Amino acid sequence: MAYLYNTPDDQHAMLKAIGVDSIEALFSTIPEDLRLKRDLDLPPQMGELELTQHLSALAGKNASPATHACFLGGGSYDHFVPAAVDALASRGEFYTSYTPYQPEVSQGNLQAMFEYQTLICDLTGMDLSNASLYDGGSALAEAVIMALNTGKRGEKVVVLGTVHPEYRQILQTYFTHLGIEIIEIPCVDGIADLAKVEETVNAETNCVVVQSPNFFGGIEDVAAIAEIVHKNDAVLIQSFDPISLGLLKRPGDLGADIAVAEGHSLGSAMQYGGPYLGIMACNDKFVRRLPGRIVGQTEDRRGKRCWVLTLQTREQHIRREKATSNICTNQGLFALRASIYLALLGPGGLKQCATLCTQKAHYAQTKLSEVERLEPVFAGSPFFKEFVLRDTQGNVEGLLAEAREAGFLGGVPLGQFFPEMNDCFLVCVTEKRTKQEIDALARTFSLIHSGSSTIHA
Amino acid sequence: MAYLYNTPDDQHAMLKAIGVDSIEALFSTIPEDLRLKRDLDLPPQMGELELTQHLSALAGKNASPATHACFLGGGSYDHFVPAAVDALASRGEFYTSYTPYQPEVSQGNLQAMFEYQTLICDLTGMDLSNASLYDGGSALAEAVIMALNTGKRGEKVVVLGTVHPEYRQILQTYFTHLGIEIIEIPCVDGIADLAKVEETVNAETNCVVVQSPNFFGGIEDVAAIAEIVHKNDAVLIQSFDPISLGLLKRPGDLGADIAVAEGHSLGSAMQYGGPYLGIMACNDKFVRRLPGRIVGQTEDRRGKRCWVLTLQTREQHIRREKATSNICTNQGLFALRASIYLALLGPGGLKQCATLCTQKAHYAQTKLSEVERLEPVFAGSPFFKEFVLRDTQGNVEGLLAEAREAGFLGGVPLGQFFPEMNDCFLVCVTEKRTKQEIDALARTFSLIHSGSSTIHA
Amino acid sequence: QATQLLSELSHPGRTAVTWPACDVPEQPIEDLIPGSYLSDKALQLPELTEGEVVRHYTNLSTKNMSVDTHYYPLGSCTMKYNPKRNERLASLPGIVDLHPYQDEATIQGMLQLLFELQGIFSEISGLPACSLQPAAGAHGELTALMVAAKYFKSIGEDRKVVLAPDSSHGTNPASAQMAGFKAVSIKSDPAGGVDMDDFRAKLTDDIAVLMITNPSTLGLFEKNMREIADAVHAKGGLVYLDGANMNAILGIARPGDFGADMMHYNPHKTFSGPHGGGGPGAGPICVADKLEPFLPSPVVVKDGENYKLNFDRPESIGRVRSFFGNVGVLVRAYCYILSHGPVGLREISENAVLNANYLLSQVKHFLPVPRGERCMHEFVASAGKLKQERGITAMDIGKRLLDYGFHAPTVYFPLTVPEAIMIEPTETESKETLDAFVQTLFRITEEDAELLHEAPHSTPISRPNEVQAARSPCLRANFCSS
Amino acid sequence: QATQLLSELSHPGRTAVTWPACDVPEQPIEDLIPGSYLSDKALQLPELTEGEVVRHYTNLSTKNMSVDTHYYPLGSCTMKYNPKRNERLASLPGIVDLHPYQDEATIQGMLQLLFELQGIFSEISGLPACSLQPAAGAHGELTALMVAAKYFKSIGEDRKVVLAPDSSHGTNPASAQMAGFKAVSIKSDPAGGVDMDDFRAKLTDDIAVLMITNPSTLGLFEKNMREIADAVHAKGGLVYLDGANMNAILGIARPGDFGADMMHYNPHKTFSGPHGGGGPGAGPICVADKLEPFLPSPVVVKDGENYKLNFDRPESIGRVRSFFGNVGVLVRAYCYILSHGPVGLREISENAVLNANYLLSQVKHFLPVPRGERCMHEFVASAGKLKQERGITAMDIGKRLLDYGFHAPTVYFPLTVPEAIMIEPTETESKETLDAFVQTLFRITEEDAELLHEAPHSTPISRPNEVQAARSPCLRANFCSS
Repeated sequence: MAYLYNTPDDQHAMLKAIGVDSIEALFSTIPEDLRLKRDLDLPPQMGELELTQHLSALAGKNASPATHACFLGGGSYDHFVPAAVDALASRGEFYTSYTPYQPEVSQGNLQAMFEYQTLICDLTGMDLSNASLYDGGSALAEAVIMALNTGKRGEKVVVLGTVHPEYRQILQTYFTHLGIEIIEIPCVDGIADLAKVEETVNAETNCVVVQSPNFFGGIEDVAAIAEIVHKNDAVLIQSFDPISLGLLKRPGDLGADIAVAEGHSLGSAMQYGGPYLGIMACNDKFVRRLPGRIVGQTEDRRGKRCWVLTLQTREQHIRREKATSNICTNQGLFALRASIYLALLGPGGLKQCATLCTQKAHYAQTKLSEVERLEPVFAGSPFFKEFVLRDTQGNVEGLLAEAREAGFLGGVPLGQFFPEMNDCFLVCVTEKRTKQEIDALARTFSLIHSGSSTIHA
Repeated sequence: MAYLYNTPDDQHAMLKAIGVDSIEALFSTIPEDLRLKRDLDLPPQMGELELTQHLSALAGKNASPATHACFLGGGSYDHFVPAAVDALASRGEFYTSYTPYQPEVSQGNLQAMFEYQTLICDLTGMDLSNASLYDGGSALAEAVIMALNTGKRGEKVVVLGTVHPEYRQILQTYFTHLGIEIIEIPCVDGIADLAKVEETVNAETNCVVVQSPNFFGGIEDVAAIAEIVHKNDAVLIQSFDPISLGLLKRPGDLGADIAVAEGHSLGSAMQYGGPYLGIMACNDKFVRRLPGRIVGQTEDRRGKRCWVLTLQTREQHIRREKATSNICTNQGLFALRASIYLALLGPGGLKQCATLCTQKAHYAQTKLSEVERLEPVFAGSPFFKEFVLRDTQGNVEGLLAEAREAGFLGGVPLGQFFPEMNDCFLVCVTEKRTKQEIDALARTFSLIHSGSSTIHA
Repeated sequence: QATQLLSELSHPGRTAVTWPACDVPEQPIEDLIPGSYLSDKALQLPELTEGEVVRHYTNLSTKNMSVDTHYYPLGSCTMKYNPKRNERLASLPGIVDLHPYQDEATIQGMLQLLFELQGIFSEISGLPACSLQPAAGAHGELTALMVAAKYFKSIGEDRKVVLAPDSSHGTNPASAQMAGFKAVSIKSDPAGGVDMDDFRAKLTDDIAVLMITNPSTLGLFEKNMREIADAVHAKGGLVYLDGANMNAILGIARPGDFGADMMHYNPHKTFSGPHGGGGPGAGPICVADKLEPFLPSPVVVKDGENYKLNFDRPESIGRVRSFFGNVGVLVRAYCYILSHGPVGLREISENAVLNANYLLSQVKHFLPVPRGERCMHEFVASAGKLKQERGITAMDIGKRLLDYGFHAPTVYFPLTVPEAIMIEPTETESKETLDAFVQTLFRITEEDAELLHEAPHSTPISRPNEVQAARSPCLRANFCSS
Repeated sequence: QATQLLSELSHPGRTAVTWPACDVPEQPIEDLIPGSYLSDKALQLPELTEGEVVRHYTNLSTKNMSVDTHYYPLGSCTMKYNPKRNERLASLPGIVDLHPYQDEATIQGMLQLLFELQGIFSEISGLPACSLQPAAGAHGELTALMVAAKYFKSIGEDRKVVLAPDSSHGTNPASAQMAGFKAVSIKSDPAGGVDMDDFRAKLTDDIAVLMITNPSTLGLFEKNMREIADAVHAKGGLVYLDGANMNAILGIARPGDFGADMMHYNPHKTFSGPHGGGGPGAGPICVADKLEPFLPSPVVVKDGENYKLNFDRPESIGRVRSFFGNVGVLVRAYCYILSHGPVGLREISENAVLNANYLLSQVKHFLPVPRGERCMHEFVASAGKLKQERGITAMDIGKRLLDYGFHAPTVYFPLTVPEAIMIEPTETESKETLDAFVQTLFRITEEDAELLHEAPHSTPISRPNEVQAARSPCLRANFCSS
């Protein structure tokens, strides 16, 4: 009953117009033996007040960055989201409309998507952007598909070991059962070994996947990798952190052919991992192989500039099994959020944000490395906003659990991804973390080490 | 800098167009000796992130109904606000527009206000409503002004002692220094003494102010009072609780000439007391004496139905000192919220809400009265959602402080308003309170009484 | 879509709300409340689904011009940008959901905010005492006049006259009247300032308060401010500053320094409180030390590390509003002020004045600005000549602007300028927008008079018949003669 | 106002964001990151104030039709009302702000919700195992097909063919292709169902999966469903249900009961997830027990009183997405389902089907509905006759509806109906709205053909030149040939 319109009187009138006696009769085309003969076994209906109490109770069972200083990263980041993003993206006209099949009454969404494509191109230094994909991980898989589909002979996919382990898992899932060989270059020092890249990439290589800043926060020498890749006529795919581009060279400047990213940091909350925003930008040559929606500019019959979905012959609803991808929905609302975020920050704001992350992360690395029990790992590599620490006592779990009691989400244990690193954890510092919080975390780790009772941040 | 548009280049271009050298020069009309020669002594600028952290820290120092089960009432109530109210009222077109001086581009606000007036008339059973006043207390003062201005000879204002003590204070502030006599009929039993009313109201009485449900939650015999008032040719002003009208007879049905209310319960949060919504409705005869904005229906030049601000000759911007009131702003946004709330609930929803309040409040009265230390006060009078308890140990402060530690905002101490009632407190039970919470409060009071350590709700 | 009224959309049996089942043992309602008190009629409220309510109000909203959608140079109303962060922060749990009767121990964060805000308002005004209670600017005027009355009573004086310039807001004389004073109007001089002769003539011994809007509604700083204030004080009177135009002088001049003894702020103007289609505002007042004892109760005080509400104020006028005040609006003002800091506040005024002077410099060439070459945060142009020559009125121009996507300026106020067009750009508009506005305004003054009389042409409705509305008032649905 | 692009509105030196000063000791950035890695070009992002951004996007939004503003009977997309409570609840602190790598101890509330939702989806589908990971319906298809591939591999079978009716969503064959299968199309019979002869002909021994949309995109329940499923199973194949049309059969028939081994949900259709101008959706899948080991990792399990993420799934296909999934969408689905309960869910479908049949009964008189007198939650009318007789196309009708304030139905899908007009009213529209829609539709079919070819006439733009857009793609600002 929650949102229904038909009252019993309405139903009666409508049934009469249809010429049947009952709603039941409308389902007569479903064979009797295929029907459910009982009520679903589900919790009973809740009105809004009850539901609110229920969800509030569930939320109350979670700790969150609202209650704990969050030093977690690894692909999902506690960046600040300006209020204007929420205010604008929550307008009903944006979030209760759908794919702009009728451009005449969808110019709001279409223009916003065209602006998104423009912003992503400007941000990445690439020629083209689509109107978004699901998330950073599946966007990377789509990039590989696109590279494989360009017709270059090689079918081997080379992936650096510093790429997000979950992204690498996704590539395995997508491609190994198709018989496509994925060659992972193991990472020893938290950064790509150029000699190994040189050694691995060859004429059979279709594409090379690099992430920079990489999973450990390290900044890869993408330009050098690009040289190796292009020498072998392969495609360079770079997964990047959009916030880092406030400081770092852009994928397009470094020689990437396809650039993909997890874009939720641009104005969307962490939401326990999704929905997020898959960014994909590329060189012009991929224009008719791009997956997902693309918006183009054109004119209406009166010569007025306007925007439409375009190049739809790439897409599944036209081409079916010959489409470049099976993608149908995009992440329009989160592309919108990213656009609003970038429009609010502008070049200066993004640079400052990236700078704050870098400064604070480096301060934190120094500070936390001073804790007796901890030592920095991969200390020689340049990094952006994340770095790895080793618990010399080998009890990452215990250390982080105690820190949690003191009010910190202190880091991501790395043993879950790299068994050999189960004494390590990844620390992330965004612009939201204060010196006070960093100092308090260092103090807390020290206190835990010395066995003193901890104090809450 | 936070929201400014002019860059130094803009400023330069503009100054040049104006023909002055500096912004400083634009202020030359302010005599030098009247200018401030230093910076204001204020906290330094905060960006959005810092400000968010600061406000979150301030909010974190407050307990609230989100963390404590709230049994506080006394004119401000923890009623449920459906999400749709927030979603709609937070649309920029509603909250960043102003008084609809240009009806052609304000039909949204004007129609919404006209609908508000309609809803209030239907709710109260009165002929007319204005488009809102500040709050319940000042609305009551405006009602008295309106009564005094109708030209009836009497100048005495009779106020029942069961009217909200703050509202009575406001009447004192507004009127005593003008030499208008305010006669308060003391309240002994938590309900009006009809004999005393009969005794007090006479030919010199201009108006009588009654509140029902009254400050103690009791339901007054308004119809009987109306008879006395009208027999003396005086005006009956009733202050009411809009939620109660889901069950109780309407002011218009009871004989009120003017009905006023605190309307925040209709879809607005408690906000530590404001902004709230002053509801005022009245009989037709007051039509040209009503304070505040009024919207009327008319037609445009093409014969289309539309709405405008009307009867403006009552108002200060036209009539200056001869206006019916000095009011300029109203509470448009909160009138809008009230309309949305009433439209969502409809007659059935409001009735159910009122019924839940009544059932739960009566259950709570019984349950809490069973606590050894507590006893009901004014137990004989019918009540709506509030009732008074006496702490037989005379330590209301201590009792409530301990309950607070256990997670309850347990009641409003009455000693602050009635020195003779400093062993009493007012308990309010809205539809949001659950049996579990009521039982837990009773258990907590019992535990406090027995000196056991309390448990958190 | 949305021109149907709720009552017309209503359909019996629909509702948007499902309440929980009653979880306490239910009793027949008549056992709880005597039947004679219970309503015997069904309420006539509309019956709608949630989706219908949402669609109705969403569509209604789009029939408004607003700051979020359009340039809105409505003079005297300071239609500046309303920051989204303020809305978010004022809605935080622990802020938006506090009950006004919570124990002080549970609201230290809120009291700290309000205490700091009292101090901030005092610092900006140069007047050391503050009450946050009044619910709106006009309410602040009334409150301050009551304070003045009580003050005079306390020193045994019986003063009855409140002076205010004829260009003042109507609220000034109306508040004076409500507070029991006699409102007397002072003429303006040709330059738009107080006519000093008329002022002196009316400055009698029983002057209680001079109410002055400075900068004035003409957008001018009163050049004789000091002399006027001194004269009032010399007679034993008080000076009240209508703070409607504080947006022009933040950090530049303080009312307390230029002679005011009392003032109110309009946080929805100066400090970006959203205008809400008419409100809510708030009307905090600041006063000189000698008036402090008379301010409404309570005020927030700091006692060691704790913040408290002080009710122990025996000379206070009492209360003018229930509970503490329009806290939600005050929280937004606090956020706005902290978003700027001392330098930023001054920059607000500098840019408000710069924008206004820039507009003035562009507009005066085709729409005379009778009072002065220079202005503060707003100015008043006149269509008097256009009316005389071509029959085009200020109203025509305002209506025609709507067609071009600009909200109209305030027209016909102040009353002292014929065919007044009062333009306040605010600091939160760009030079590009101002230029586009000026071009449009110019274009309109060149347009055909008939076209203008019939304007607007592209709005949801054309000009409404306001005379009919007032003559046969239809003030609720289904109750109109027509 | 809002047709200018951000890049055109940009003005050097403006910004909307002020970050805090760096509170840690600052070092030259080159000391932290080698200069060769640092960008040497200024970013070309637009420079705007907050107010400009707000005005731009607010005005942009009003150029969309949406469920909140208009009736939106877009077939196959289930444009039902998106409850406001879901938005509020999914944004609660403790829900919206959780980091995906928080320790399980800190997210017991979230895991409980997700665990319960897995069970709810299984109960509604009649398929006992659930993965919440896929990010969209098409992603769910792909995931399930990978699960199927791994399943066949585990039993040592090499199957290559995926069958799908020609009326299916394009995602079906595209997903099959991506998962490494060969997509083969089955014809429809004249009544819109699966052509059984063609089906039998194509049901070879190497059938891996039959993908079927039931109710179909024609809005019909496949009358041979049981027979089809049995035949596929007899060949050792699996049946996949495209759950796009689950809105028709909630609590009425369960895919697991009528032969499906796997299915996905579209929560943005069936369970009121907002469509967001194109997304996000989510694509949770449910599968039969034997397929459970192959589902993506992790899944949520309950261990005593605690909820955990189970990664220890050696036969799993692995991951198809980073982190847990589109949790924000799933939370909304959970809220929606709890808002209804078992009876309410069935009522959704009953009313969706009632509304569709009512519309069908009214529309068929002037727009033929080739496939059947009765439908489920949507139906497909045809303008084929109108086109033949008067040259009026489905597109013309759709465009003209925009003029009357209705979003167009889906046109030209499914491909099996000429000049298809696919109408899905959803359950959250009133009879009044349906009646108004029918009247308008009828009126349009009587209108002048020229008028329709030129429609829409009252929208922000007229029909765009889509050919030009595709021929000379201009896909970003300042980079267009034209």
